Amino acid sequence: MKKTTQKVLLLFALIAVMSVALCGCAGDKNEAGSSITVGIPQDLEDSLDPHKVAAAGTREVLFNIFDGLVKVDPNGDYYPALCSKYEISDDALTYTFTLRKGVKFHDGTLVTPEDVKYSIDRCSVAVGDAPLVAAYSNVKSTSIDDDKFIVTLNEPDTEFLAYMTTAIIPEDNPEPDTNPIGAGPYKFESRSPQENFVIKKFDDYYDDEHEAHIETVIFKVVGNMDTVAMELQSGAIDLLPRIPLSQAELLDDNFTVLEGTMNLVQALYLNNAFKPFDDPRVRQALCYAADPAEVMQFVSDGKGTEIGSSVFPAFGKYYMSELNDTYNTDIEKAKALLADAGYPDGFEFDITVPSNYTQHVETAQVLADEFAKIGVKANIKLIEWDSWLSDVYSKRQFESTVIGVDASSLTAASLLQRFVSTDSKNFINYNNADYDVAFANARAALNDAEKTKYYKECERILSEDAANVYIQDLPEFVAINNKYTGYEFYPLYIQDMAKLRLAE
Amino acid sequence: MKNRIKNINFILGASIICFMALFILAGKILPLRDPNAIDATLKFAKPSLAHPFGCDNFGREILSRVMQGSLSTFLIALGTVFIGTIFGVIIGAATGYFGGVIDEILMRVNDAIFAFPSILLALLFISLLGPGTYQVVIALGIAFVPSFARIVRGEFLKNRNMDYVKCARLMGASHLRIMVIHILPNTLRVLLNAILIGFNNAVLAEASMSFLGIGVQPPDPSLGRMLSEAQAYLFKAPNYALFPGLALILLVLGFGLMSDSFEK
Amino acid sequence: MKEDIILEVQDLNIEFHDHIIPETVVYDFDLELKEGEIVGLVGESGSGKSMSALAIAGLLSRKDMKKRGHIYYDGKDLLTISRNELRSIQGNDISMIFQEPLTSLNPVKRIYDQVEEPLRIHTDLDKEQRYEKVLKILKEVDLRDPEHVMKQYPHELSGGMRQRIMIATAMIMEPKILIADEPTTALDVTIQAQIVKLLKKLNEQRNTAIIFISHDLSLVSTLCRRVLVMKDGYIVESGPVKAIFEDPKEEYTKKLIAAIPKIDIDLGNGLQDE
Amino acid sequence: MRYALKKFVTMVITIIMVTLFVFLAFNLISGDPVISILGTDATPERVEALRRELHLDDPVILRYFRWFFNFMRGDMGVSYSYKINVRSMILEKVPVTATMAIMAFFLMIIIAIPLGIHTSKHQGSALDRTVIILNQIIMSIPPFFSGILLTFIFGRVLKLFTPGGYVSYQKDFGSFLWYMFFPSLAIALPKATMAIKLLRGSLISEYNMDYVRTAYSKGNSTNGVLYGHMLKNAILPVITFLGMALTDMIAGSIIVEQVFSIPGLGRILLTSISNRDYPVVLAIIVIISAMVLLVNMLIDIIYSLIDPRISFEE
Repeated sequence: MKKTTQKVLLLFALIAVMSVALCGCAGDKNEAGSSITVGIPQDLEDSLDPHKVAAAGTREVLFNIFDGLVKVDPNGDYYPALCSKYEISDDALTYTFTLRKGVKFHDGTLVTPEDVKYSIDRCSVAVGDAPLVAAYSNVKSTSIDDDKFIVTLNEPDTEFLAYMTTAIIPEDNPEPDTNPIGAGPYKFESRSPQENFVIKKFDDYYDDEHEAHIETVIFKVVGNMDTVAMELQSGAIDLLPRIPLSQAELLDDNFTVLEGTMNLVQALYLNNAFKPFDDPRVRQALCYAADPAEVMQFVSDGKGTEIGSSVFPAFGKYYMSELNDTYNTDIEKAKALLADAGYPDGFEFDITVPSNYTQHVETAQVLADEFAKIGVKANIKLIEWDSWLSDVYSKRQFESTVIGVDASSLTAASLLQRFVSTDSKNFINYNNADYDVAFANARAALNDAEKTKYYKECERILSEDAANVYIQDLPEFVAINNKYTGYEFYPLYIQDMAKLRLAE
Repeated sequence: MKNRIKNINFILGASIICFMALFILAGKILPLRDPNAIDATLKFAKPSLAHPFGCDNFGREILSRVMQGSLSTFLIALGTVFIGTIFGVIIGAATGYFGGVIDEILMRVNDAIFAFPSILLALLFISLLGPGTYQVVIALGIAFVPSFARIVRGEFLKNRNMDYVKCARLMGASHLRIMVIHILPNTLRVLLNAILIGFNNAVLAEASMSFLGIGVQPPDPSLGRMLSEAQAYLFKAPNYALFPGLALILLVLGFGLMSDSFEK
Repeated sequence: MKEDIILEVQDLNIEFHDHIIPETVVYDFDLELKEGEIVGLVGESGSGKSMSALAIAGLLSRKDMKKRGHIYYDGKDLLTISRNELRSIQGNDISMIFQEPLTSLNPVKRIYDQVEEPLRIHTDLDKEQRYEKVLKILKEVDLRDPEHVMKQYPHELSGGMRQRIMIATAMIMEPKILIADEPTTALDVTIQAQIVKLLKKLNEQRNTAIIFISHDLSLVSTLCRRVLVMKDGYIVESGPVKAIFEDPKEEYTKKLIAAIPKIDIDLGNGLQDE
Repeated sequence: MRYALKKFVTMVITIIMVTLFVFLAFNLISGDPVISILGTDATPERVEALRRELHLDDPVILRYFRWFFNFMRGDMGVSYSYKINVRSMILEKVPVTATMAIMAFFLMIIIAIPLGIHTSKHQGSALDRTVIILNQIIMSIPPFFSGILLTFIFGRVLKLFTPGGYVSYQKDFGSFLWYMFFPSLAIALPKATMAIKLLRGSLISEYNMDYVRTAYSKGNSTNGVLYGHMLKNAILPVITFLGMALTDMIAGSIIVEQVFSIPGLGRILLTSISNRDYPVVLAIIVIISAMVLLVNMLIDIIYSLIDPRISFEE
């Protein structure tokens, strides 16, 4: 009896050791042609239909698969893509696009004007009483004239070109949600939930100038961003956008860490309908108490760019750096403002923060410490991202929150429309008559100078009225293995893989 | 031979727990920096005389945070075990003693909670009552009920048809009286052991919860939260992970050795 | 050693060491056992009778038990020979049965495996031969339907049957000496009589010497030819059964005999247990 | 056979109860799946349209039964966020978590049994002391932290595996097993230490049982008694512990999958919970609780096979 049990145990040990030794080396990458593994913090838990995409993380990857009539370049200008050229009528009501010939979709079929009309109508024709893409409610009609595609608007809009980057997709794609077919430099290869998302170079891409160079791009979902340095060093990841600073500092010299901006407005957003934030003096007191420089010192090692209103530097002509000095830190003034607003010994409020954004959680902690100096007690409440979306963003059941708001398109409107009192996305319940007037003027203005003047006026109101406690546009660090080069920063949520090349 | 090891464990365990108790108390008495006070100049200060454990990425004093953290982790574990034991005993006693239909139903509920991922339970409470320490205690407490109930049920089943129980019933003692006065004291030893082991698991569960961002809200420290925050700076400031880890290990080691010595 | 003496114990002393202060349990214990002889070892519990029996059977762990004196069996001193040599004797030449039939059998192993075990240790008989031997011994201990009993587990048998299994296991190798440590104490009276009768039968058939340990004098008087009376580790009196019972010399032995309740057991009718 | 049937029925009831719990839980949890599908710039009208389409406004009980009947027909529905058929998505991931659980289970046995036996045989020896102390320390390290330490030691220092270099089992089974060895070790270690302590304790208490003395009296060697007699009795409490340990390991795997970036069921469960992706969460929970209950049933059967005193109709 005793011999058999010992033998059994020995057998176990043998099997384990054999199976472990058998597979010895870790599999090395030997796919045909060049390939690169790009780390992404979250999987594309989203539909792959370009017109229904919800998360910014999905949009930045699908940029490589779909091309629109026009496409944006790294410094925010538009160049003709599926259209060879475009004209905007003087009254900014009609946009005419001359379609390029011989452009192919990933499934080999030709891009026809009907596909273009189908894609644009799909976004603009109202379902229920609102179109798929909000901005398209201004589209009156679309029509095809031989190889020309004409879009006519209800009201004049000089900035409408920005919305013409919408993806053009084939009309007859049976499963747009799961099998994306577009006309971009890369085509969809495969996807495995929570593991990876693979795209391959589209060989007969129409635009040689913006053609892809690297054969295969594997978007790998990173499990734990706080220890990602190990995965980079081990070669499991070659390129990692938005790498936390703590991990970037650990990388050795076969990595380069590029620095850009996250292109979002990070601020302590105050629910203006919640007492005491309905009183501008209380909001201004918080602005005086807050010190963006100290926040940047802790959260991003002093590398962020301070902002004074709801526009970040990538918006060039609209960005007003002078607004940063509206509220230079002044504890006494803050206390005074609080006193005459009826809160001599401060008050208590909650800062609700989505738990998955470490920088926002850290910012909240620094702000809480700063507010303590003027007797204001800020309790930090971490909640899940989905709860934040529904409770804070849509139901507006919150007192204050730290979040970064990005722009869906390169139009100033996409950042400022949110503060119009009647706008559906006005989650801070901001209500200022002058602001509504200024914004309306800006929308109506035809010439660029006038439009910029009114948009700047909106920004000034937000700043002086202390709609929110503005902090920074967070820095973005990108770690890239020196085997690769060519990474470019974009003003919007875009990861352009076509620009990447193998370094010689 | 055997009981010599036993009381060494007991002494060792007890001394570690006293040390930790003193350590936590010191946090309250000594004039230390407020655990949440931020200071840019002290960012990642190395352990020195002025800052025995060094400072974290916010320049906060790790020493006072570990003290405060140990206290909150200890209280959470205590609360969890308390809830787990109370309901565990009630369910365990009822099912073990009466058996029959009650046993069947409660056991199924028990299995259901057992198979139910505790993370989802924690999320449920967080969204119901808002994030915070108490919600974690309730969530973990309920997640711990099944294991206690199972142990108590086993003991009650064993004792139920023992002779002394039959005699007590002969004497006309009510079921409740028998359960509380007769059977319960007999299960105390096993229960005590389960409590100690439960305590360790509670401390570890709290650490995992903090890793997922549920539980003690920042900037207040808990050992679990500090560990999960420290993993990003593992190489740059190993002391940030070392001291909370050490405190966690000592806390669990103390109770582990104690439970060892209670082993029958 | 004289020719028909098979076991000689010379002033055996046993000292316990696992407590802080060492405690002596048996003082200069002497015994000479002839072949086929049945010796009774009598005394209250804690008088050291079990300890000396365990020492003879080699079951006292050598670490925390200091033993002085000698136990000569077949020319070898059991206290000093190597463990392997001792093991070849245990269960083969000297075997033992215990008081608690309930816990003395391994609860998770079948009866057949437990009875067959000495054969597997001490002999190299093949499976069939072993099966035959087990069947034979089980019949000898008056067990009904041995084939069925073999497949059963200890908890499925009565106390009496289990004791018979113990005896079968001990006797399967036809040992020269069988040490019985209060084998009947845990059984009720009728079964006790059957077990004693069985031991007597085995002694006569196989000429196995028996050291019968008990605190029940009436049993000892019916079974043993010679008796040693022990008190607090010392042998206070020893001699033929009749002499000890008719005119006990020591005060302590008198008190013991006076305490025997008067029941006369009729050994004749060989009642089978239910 | 009647026993197996009864056990199966209780298992189904328990799973139904678990899924009911989850349904109720999701109903109370804040966060709305529609918003996480449509995103922040969805207009209220489209939100309403999708709510009706997904029948989210029906009473909970009705939704539950609809889900239950579909589930019974094998239709696990479509994932709200991935828009992929849930069944294919999950069945592809089950082997990942299963391999980890099984590997951890065997690792635990390979580590615990020899060490448990050895330390019980040589009580108080240097090895025994170190194992006890090591046990306590390893038991007190949270799984995510032991994961990180293991990644650092085996990954960066010893370069035995590439941290984060998970290879899917479809592509290269060898390196998949190789990579999975380390997270399994991270889960198995704390449980193995517990098993060592348990086995050692129960072996020591078996020493002074009467049948051990009988075994010795038959001439068995110490090893003979240990392996032949005592191990079978001493292993019983360890087996019940193994059942519970496996459930903890599956929970632990959720955390370790995060640390070793392994796309197993745990990761999908976590992300689906935060996306309020009901069909995926429910499917995974059914699979995990089924796995857990099945194993417990298996453990009961093994237990009654070893210990004859426990009859089947217990």
